[in-house]
Amino acid sequence: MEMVLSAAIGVLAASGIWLLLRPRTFQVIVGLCLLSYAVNLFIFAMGRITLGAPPIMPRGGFIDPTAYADPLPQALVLTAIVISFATTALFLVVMIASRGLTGTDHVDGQEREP
Amino acid sequence: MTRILPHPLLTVALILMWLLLTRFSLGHLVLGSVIAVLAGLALARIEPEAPRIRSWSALLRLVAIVSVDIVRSNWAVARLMLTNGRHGARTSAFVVIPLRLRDPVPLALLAVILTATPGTAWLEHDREAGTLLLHVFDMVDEEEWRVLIRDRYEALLMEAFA
Amino acid sequence: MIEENLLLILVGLPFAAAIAASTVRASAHGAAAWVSGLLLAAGLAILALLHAPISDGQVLRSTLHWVPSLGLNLTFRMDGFVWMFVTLVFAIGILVLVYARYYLSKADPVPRFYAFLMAFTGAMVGMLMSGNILMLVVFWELTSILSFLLIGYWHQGQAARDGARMALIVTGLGGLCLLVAMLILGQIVGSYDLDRVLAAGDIVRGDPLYPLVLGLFLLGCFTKSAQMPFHFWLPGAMAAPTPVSAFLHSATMVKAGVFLLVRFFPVLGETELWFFAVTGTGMLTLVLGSVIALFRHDLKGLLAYSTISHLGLITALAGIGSNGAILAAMFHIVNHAVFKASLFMAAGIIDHETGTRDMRRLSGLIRFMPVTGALAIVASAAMAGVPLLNGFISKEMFFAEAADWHNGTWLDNSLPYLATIAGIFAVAYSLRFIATVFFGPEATDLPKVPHEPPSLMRRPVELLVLVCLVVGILPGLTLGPTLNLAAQSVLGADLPYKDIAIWHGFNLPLVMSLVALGAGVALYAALGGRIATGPEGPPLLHRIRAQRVFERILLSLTWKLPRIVHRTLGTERLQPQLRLIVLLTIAAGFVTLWGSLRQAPSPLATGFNPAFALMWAVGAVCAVGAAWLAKYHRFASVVLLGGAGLVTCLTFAWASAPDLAVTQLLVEIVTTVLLLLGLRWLPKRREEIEEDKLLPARIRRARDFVIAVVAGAGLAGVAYVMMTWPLIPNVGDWFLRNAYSEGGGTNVVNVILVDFRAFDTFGEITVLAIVGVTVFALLRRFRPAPESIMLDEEQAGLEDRTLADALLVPSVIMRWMFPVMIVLAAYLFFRGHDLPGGGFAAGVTVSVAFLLQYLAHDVRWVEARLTVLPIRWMGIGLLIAGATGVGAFLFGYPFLTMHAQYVDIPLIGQVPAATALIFDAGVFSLVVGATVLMLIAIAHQSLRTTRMRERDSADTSEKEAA
Amino acid sequence: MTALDSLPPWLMALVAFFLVLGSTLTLLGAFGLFHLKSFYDRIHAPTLGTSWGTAAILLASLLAWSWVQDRVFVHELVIGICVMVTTPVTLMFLGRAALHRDRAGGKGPVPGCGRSDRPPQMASAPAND
Amino acid sequence: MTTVLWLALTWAQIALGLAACLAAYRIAVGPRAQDRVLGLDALYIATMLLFIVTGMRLGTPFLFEAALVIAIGGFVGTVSLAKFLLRGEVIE
Amino acid sequence: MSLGPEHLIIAPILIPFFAGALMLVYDERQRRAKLTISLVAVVASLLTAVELLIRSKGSELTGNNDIGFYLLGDWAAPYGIVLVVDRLSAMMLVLTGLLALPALLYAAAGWHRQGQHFHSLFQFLLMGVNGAFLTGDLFNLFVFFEVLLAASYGLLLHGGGQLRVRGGLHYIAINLTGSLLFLIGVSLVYGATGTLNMAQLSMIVPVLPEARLPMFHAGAAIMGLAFLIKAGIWPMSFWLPTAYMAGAAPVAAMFAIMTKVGVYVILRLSFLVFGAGAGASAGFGAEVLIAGGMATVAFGFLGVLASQGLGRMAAHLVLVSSGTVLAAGGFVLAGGGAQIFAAALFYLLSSTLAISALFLLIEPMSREDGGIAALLALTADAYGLDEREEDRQPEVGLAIPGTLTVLGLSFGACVIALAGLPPLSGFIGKIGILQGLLTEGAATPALSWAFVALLILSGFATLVGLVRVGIQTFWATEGEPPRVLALEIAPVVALIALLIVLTIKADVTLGYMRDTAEAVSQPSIYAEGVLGAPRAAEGEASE
Ligand code: NA
Ligand code: NA
Repeated sequence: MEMVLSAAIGVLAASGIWLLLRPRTFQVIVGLCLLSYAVNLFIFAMGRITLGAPPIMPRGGFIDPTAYADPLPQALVLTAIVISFATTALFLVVMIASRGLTGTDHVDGQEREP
Repeated sequence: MTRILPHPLLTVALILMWLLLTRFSLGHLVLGSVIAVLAGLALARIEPEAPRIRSWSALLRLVAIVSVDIVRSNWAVARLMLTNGRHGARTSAFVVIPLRLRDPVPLALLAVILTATPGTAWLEHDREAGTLLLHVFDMVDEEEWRVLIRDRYEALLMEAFA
Repeated sequence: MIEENLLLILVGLPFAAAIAASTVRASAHGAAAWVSGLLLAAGLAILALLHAPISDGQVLRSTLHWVPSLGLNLTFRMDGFVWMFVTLVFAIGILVLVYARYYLSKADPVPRFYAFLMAFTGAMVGMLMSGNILMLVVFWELTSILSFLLIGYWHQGQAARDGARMALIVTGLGGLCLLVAMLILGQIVGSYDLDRVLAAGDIVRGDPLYPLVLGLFLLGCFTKSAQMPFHFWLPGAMAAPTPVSAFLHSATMVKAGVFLLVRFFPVLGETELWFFAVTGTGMLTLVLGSVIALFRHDLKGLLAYSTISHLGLITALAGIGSNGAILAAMFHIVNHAVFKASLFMAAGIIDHETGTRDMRRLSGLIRFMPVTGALAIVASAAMAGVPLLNGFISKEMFFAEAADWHNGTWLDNSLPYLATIAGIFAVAYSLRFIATVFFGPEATDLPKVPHEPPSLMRRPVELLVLVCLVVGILPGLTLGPTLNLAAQSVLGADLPYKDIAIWHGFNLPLVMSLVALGAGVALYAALGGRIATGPEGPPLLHRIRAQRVFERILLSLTWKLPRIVHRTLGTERLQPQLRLIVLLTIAAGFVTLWGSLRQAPSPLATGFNPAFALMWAVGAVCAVGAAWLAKYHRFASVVLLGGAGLVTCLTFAWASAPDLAVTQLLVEIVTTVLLLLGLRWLPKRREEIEEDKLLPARIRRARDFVIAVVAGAGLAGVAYVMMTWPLIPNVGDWFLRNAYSEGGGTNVVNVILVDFRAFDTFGEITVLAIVGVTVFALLRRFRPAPESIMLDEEQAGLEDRTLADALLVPSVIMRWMFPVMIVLAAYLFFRGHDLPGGGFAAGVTVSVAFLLQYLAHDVRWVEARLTVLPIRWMGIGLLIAGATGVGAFLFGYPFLTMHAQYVDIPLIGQVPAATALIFDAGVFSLVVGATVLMLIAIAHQSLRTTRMRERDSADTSEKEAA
Repeated sequence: MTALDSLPPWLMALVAFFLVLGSTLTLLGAFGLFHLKSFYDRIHAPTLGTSWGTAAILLASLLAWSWVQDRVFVHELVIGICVMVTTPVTLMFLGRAALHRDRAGGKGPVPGCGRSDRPPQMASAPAND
Repeated sequence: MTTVLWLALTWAQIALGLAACLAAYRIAVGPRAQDRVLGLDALYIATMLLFIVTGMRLGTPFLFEAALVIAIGGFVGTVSLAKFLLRGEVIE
Repeated sequence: MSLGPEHLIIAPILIPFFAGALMLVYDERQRRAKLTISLVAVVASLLTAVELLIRSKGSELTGNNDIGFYLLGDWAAPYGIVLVVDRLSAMMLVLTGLLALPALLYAAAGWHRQGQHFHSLFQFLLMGVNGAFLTGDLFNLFVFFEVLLAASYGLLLHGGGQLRVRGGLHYIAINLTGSLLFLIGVSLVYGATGTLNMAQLSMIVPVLPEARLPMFHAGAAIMGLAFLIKAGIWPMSFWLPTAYMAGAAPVAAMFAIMTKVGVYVILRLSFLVFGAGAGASAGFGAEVLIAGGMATVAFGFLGVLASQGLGRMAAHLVLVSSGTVLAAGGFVLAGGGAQIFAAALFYLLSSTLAISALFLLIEPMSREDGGIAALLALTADAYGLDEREEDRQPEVGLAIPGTLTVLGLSFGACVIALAGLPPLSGFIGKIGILQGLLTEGAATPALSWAFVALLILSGFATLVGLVRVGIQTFWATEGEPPRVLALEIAPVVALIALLIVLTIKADVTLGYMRDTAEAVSQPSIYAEGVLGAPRAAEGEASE
C-alpha cells in the first residue's frame, strides 16, 4: 500500500505542478486542486498507513494507541481541506473577475508577448 | 396539522430513515421526529403541495412488479453483455411513447422505474405533446414497449396517484 | 559649567531662530530677518564670552546623551579652530540676513526661507562643534538636506530643482561614505569621541583598514568641498537665491569639507597616500577650476568656479599638512569666505539691478553704480591676490608652501608651477569680471535700467570689503592670534607662534605672485575678446559639461542600469515565479536530503491490495488526464479532477480516516459545482493556439514537465520513506488516550477539532468567513467579458419552455432530496463527536441541499421560496463559536475550554451534552453561510447578465422605435 | 482477522454469493460502458451497477453486519433507496443533452432531428469537450 | 469457509476496481462530454460499493458514512456537470 | 505571568474576531456603526498590546523577560495549542496596533466605502496577524497565516479594478503555493519529531536521532521557504510590488506588517530551534538568510531606482526593509551578537512605520496629477536633458499651501527615515546594524562588508529615487494643490510623530530591543515556560 500511495502522491503532485506552471488561469486552479490532494495525502501519510483502525475509541477502558491510526494528521488534513477549499473558491472568483476585466484567461492578464 | 406536517408521509419516511441510520431508541425517536418535522417544513417551502396517494394497493403492486422486472432486466442485460449482444444481433432503438401521465410526481416515479430496470433509458419528456422518448437497449418490437409501459407501469401509477 | 551651557545655547540659537522665523507671517520680511539676526548676534556675543577660555588653550565640552548604547551622544566641543570657524559662520550669517532682507522680493514667502537658512546655520555650527564623530556625520547630513531645500528654494525653475537634487545626491552620498569612515574609525579607536579619535592617529594609520577609512573619508570631504571630479554640483547650486549662494559658498557648506580635512589631518594625514590624494585632488581642482572660471559667461558661474578653485587651494594645503600649510589653509578659509561673500553679494546686486548675469550683455556699469562697482573691484582684487588685500597674503603663504616644502615626489616638484598657472588664471578671471562688467561701453539691451541698490543692501558688502582691506594691510594684528590659536588646536599646543605679515622680503613666492599678476593681465588682454564670443567654458573642455556628464551617468546608474538589472533579476509574470518556487523547493529538498534519505532498517509495510492499486490506476489516469486536458477541454478536466478527488476520498476511508473521506467527498461536490460556475465565464477555446505548436512552447512544456516529474518523484520518495519508518512516539497517542476521558467523545479526530485543537477550527472557520465575504464583495463589482454575456449556444437553442420541460421530472426528485439531505446533515452533525461526521460535514451537506434546489430550478424561483441570508448565517456562526469559547471565562477557564457531560433525561436516557456541540453548531452555521454565499454569489452573475441582456435588448428596441 | 469471521458458514456463503453477484454485475455494467459503440447504448450500462449491483452488495453487507452487531442493521436500505432514486436525475440530463447536441449537429438517427423549432444559424459546433 | 468469504471479498474488490478502471477509460477518452460524465457517475457507484466491500473486508463499519454521503449527495456533482452540458450554465 | 487563565493574552485575537463577526451581522449600510466598532476594537487591541508589552518586560528577577502563556481549551502545552507572549511578540503586537489605527482612520475618510465589508476584513486581518505573532504551535501558525492571507486577499481586492484583480491573482496563486509548501513542511516536521509545539520542538531537536535529522531539516527548509515567500525574499518576491501597489492606500499601509510576519516567524523559529544550543542543527539556514536577505536588499533598491511610480517604489522599500532584517537575522544566527539583532529589530520597527506612512501619503500626493508626477520625474531626466532651456530664473518663491507643506514635510520625513539619513530613527537602526557588523560580524568578514555596502547603497538609492519623485510632486507641479481631508493626513502625521518619538527615545527602545535579543537567543526560557505552563484545572485542584 505504501508504494501505491506514495506513487499516487507523486503522480498527483507532478500533474498539479505541471498545471501550476501553465499559463491559463483554469489550468492553475486545477493544478492547485490536484496539488492540494497530493499535499493532503502527504500530510496523512505522515501518520503512516493503518488499515481498518479509525481513531474512534471505545467508551472507556484501556486504550492501546498503537492499535489505532494517528489522529493528529487526520485533524490537520481536515483543516487543510477546508482551507484549501476556501482559497480555491476565492482563486476561482478572482479568475472570473480577471477574465472579465482583462478579457483574457492568461495568468498575467495579457497574452504572452511573442 | 398540515401546518406542522405539510408532508406527513415524507416526515414519517424521514423518521424511519433517522432510526435506520441511528438506533431504535426513544431518544432517537424524539430527535428524529424533530428533525424530520423540520425537514418536512423545509420542503414545504419549495413544494407546498404534498402528492396524494389514492391507492396504496396499486402502489404496492407496482413495487412488486418493478422488483421482479429489475431482476429480470438485470439478468437480460448482463447476458447481453456477456454474449456481446447476442453476438452482434442486438439492435437498440428510440421509441416515442405517448403518455397519459401529466403529474410530475408519478412521472418521476416512472423515471426511477425505467432507470432502475436496465435496458431502458429515459431520454426526453415532451410536456406539451405528452410523449416520452425512450431508448431501448435491446429492441425487438417497438409496440411491445409502448404496451408494456402503458399497461404495466403507467396504469398502476395513474391508479396510485390522484 | 556656564561655558558648557553656553555651548549648547550656541548650537541651539540658529535652530531657535529657525523656529521663530517659521512662525512669522508670510510677508513679515523684517520680523524674520530681525529675529534671526538678533539671535545670531547673541551667538556672536556668546562667542565673545568664550574667547577668553579658548584663548587660554582650553577645550570646552558639553554632552547631551541621546543613544549612549550606540555611542551616539550630542557632544559639543570647542577649541580655537572651531571658535574661529563658528565666528565666521555667525558673522557672515548676519550679513547674509541683512542682505537677504532687501534682496528677496516682497512677495516671497518669508518664513520658509529664513527657517531653512537658520536651520542650515544651526546644522553647520553643530557640525563644526561636534565632539562626537557620529554626531558630526549627523549634522553633516543635515547640512546636505537643508542646503537641498535652500538651493531648491525657487523650485518652480527647472535649474533650481536640478541643482538642488544634484547637490543633495552628491553630498548625500559623500555623507554616507563619511558615515562608514567614521564608524570604522570609531571601531579602530574604540570610541566615537572626537578627542580620543584625534589622539589616536598612530593607531589609525597603522590599522589595515586605514586606506579604506581614508578613501571613504576623502569621498565625504571632496564631495562636500566640490573637489574635482565632484565639483559640478556647485555651479548647479547657483540656481539658489544669491544670499544662499553667498552663504553656502563662502563660509559654510563647501567649507565643511575643508574643515574636516584640516580637523582630521592629525589622525589621517602625514602619509604619502594622504598627500597624493589630497594635494593631488586639490591642485587639480585649483588649476582646472581657475581655467574654467575664466571662460564662464555667467557672473555667478565665474564665481562658482573660482570658489571651486579656491577650495582646491585649501585642500592642497591640507594635503601638504606642514605647520605653515595648515595655518595658510585656515587663513585662506577665512579670507576666501570674506571676499567671496562680498563678491556674491555684489553679483546679486548687479543681477538684481540689471536683470541679467550674462557678462556678454553687461558693460560699463561703473557709471550706473559707482559704489557697488568700487566694492566689487576691491573684492575681485582680493580674489586675484593683489597685494594689500587679504587674498594676497594667504595666497602668498600657499605659494610659499608650494615652493619651499618638499617631500621629493613628482607631485611635490610640480607644485610651484601648477600654483603659478592657477594664479595666472585667477588674475585673468578676476580681471575679466571687473573689466567686462564695469568698464567698456554702456550696455544697451539690459532688461532693467540699473542704478545703485538700497544702501542697506550694500552695507554687508561694504563691511566685507573693509575686512578685506584691514586684514590685507594688518594681518598680524587682526587675525594673527586667532589663526595661531586655531592652528595650535589642530596641530598641538606646542606649535611656535607664526607671525603673519605682508612683507617677507623679495622671495620666490613674491616672484610667483608677480608672474601670476603679469601673466594674468597679459592673458586677459590676449584672450578677453575671444572669450566673450566663444562658448561657455574653456576650449575643448566646454564640450564636456561636467554637470551633463554627471546627469547622464546618474541617469544610467540610478535608472537605466537598475531597470535593466531589475528586469533581469525579476519578472512580473506569474509562471517564472511559480517555477522558481518549485525549483527552490526541489533544491531545498535535495540539499537537506541528498545521500541521507534512507529506509528504516526494518521498514513498515502493509500488504499490497490489487483493488487499491487499480483504484490508483484510475486516480493516476484522472490526474494526468486532468493536467493534459485542462487547456482545451476544460470540462473534461473538471470531470477528471472529480475522479482523482474521489479516489483520494477512497484512500482516506481505506486508511482509517472516515472523517476525511466524508468531508473530502462533500467538498468535492461543491468544488465541482464551483469550477463549473467558473467555467461559464471563461472564453470558449476550441482551436489550438498557433503559438503552442511552435518549438519554444514545446521546449517550455518539456522543461516544466521535467520539473514536475522531479518534484513529484521527490515528494513520492519522501512520502515513501516516511511511511516506512516506524511511527515515533508523538502527541497523537495522548489524544487517543484522552479523547474519551477528557474530551468526552469517542471520535478522536472530531474531539481534536472541536476541543483539543479547537482553536485551529476557530481560525479555519474565520478563513471560510473571510473568503465568503471577499467573494461576495468582489462579485458585487464584477463585470463579465462582453462575449460571456452572449447566450451560450447550448442554451440559445432552448427556449424557456424547454428549460421547464427539461427540469420537470428531475426537479421532482431533486426536491425530494432536499429534506433527505437535511436529515443527513443532522445525522452527521449529531454523531460527529462520537462517530464520523461533525459540524463542517453537516454544514456542507446543507449547502449542497440548497445548491441542489438552485440546480433544479432557476435562481428567482428558489429565492422566492427559500430566504437564505448567508452573511447573517456566517456572522451568527462565528459569534456562536466565539461565544462558546468565551463562555469558559465565566468559569475561570481559558478560551475554548469545553465541557462534556452526559445528561440523563427521563425516558430518553443519557444524552451527550458537550459545549463542543455548541461550538460545532457555530461551525455548522458558518459553513452553511459561507458555502452558500460563495456558490450563490457566483451563480447570481448569470442572473445579472440575463438582466443586462434584457436591458440591452430593451434599449435597442427603444432606439429602433425612435 | 476481522469481525466477519464469526459468521456461520451458510451466512458466509450467502454473503459471498451476493458480493460476487453484485460486483460482477457492476463490472459487467462498466464493461458495457467501456465497449459499447454508441452513447445511447452506453447510457444503459451503468444501471446494472446501480440496480442489482448495488442491491446485491448492500444485501451482503446488511446480512453480514446484522449478524455481527447482533441486531438488525439496515443502514444499507437508506443507501439503496437513495441510489435508486437519484440515479435517474443525471441520466435524464445526460440523455437530453446528448439528444440536443445531436439534433443541433444533425447527427445520426436521432428522433426529432429535423424539428424546426430552432433557428438554423444557431446550429453549430461539436461538443464542448 | 472463511476462505470463501475472503475470496469473495477479494473478487468483489478487484471487480469493482476493474469496473472503476473501465469507467475511468470513459472519463479520460470520452469521446463525448456526456460519456465522461456517465463514466464519473459509474465511478461514483463503483467507489461507493468499494467503500462497503472494503469496510467488510477490514471489519470496520466506519466506511459506511462515506458510502451514505455518495448515495445521497454524490449525484449532485454529476447532475451539475450534466446540467452544464445541457444548458451551458449550472445555475441560471 | 500568573496562574490560571490570563485572558489578556488572547485579547489581541479575540477583540478583532468579535468585532469582525459582529459587523457581519450588521447591514452594510450602517457604516457609522461599523466604523465605531472597528475603531473601538483597534484601540482596545492596541491598549492590550501595550499592556502585554509592559508586562513582558518583567523585572530584574525574571531576567527582564517575562513570558506569558495561554493554554487554549486548558490543555497542557504539547497537546493543546498554546499562545505565548514574550518581548518579541509583544513588540510585534504593538507595532500591528500602531499601524492599524492610522490605517483605519485613513480608510474612514472614504476608502471603506469603496467595497463591501471592509471593516470586517480589516479586523480579520488584525486577528490573523496577531494570532501569527502569538501562537506557539506550528499548525496553528498555518491557520493564522491563512486567516491573515485570506483577509489580505479580500482587502487587496477591496475596491476592485483591473490592477487589483491582476495583482491579486498573482498574489493569491503564489501564496496558495506557499501555503501548500507550509503544509508539506509542517507535516514533515511532525513526521520527524512527533510534535507541532514550537517549545517542544526546541527541546527535541538537539537530541533528535541522526537518522531523522535530514527529514526534519527538509521539513524546516520547505517550511522556511513558505515563510520566506511571505517575507518577500528574493527571488520569491516579484509578486509583492504589484500586489502592494495595487492595494488601496490603507490596505497597503497595513500590508507593511505582512512581510514582517514572515520575518518574525523566521526569526522566532530560527532562534528557538536552530539557536546555538541546537547541536547539529545550530545555525541551520543562516547562510540562506544572509545571502537571500542581501539579494533582497539589492533587488529592492534596484527596484526603487527602476520604478516609475511612488507606489512601486514604496513596495520595493518593503523588500529593502524585510531583506535587511532577514540578513541581519542571518548574521546573528551565524554567530553575530545581540547588537545586530537589537538594531535590526529597531530598524524593523522604524522602517515599517515609515513605509506605512509612505503608503498613506502616496494617494493624496498623486491625487490631482493622477500620479503623473512620478512618471515625469524620470522622463524629464531621461529625455529633457538637452532641450532644457536656460530659462530666466524666477526671483520670487512660490507660496506653498498648507496642505502641500504638511504633505511635503511628511514625505520628507519618510524619505529621511527610509533612507537612513540622520536624524530620524532609520539612521539609528542602520548605525546599530553597521556597528554590529563591524564589531560582531567578524566571523564572516567578506559578507559583513558586502552587507555594509548594501546598507549604504540601499539608503542612497532610496534617497535618489524618492527625492526624484518628491521634487517632481512638490516642486515641479503647478496648479491647484490636491484636496486632502484632515482625516487622511492626520494618520500620516501621527505615524511620523511616532517615528520622532522613536528617534528621541531611541536609547530606551534600543535597550528594550537588546533585552529582547538576549531573551530570544535563550530558547530554554521559552521552552521550559511553555511546557511547564500550568492548566487552570490543575490550579483549581491544588487550591
Ligand atoms: Na434503465
Ligand atoms: Na561685458
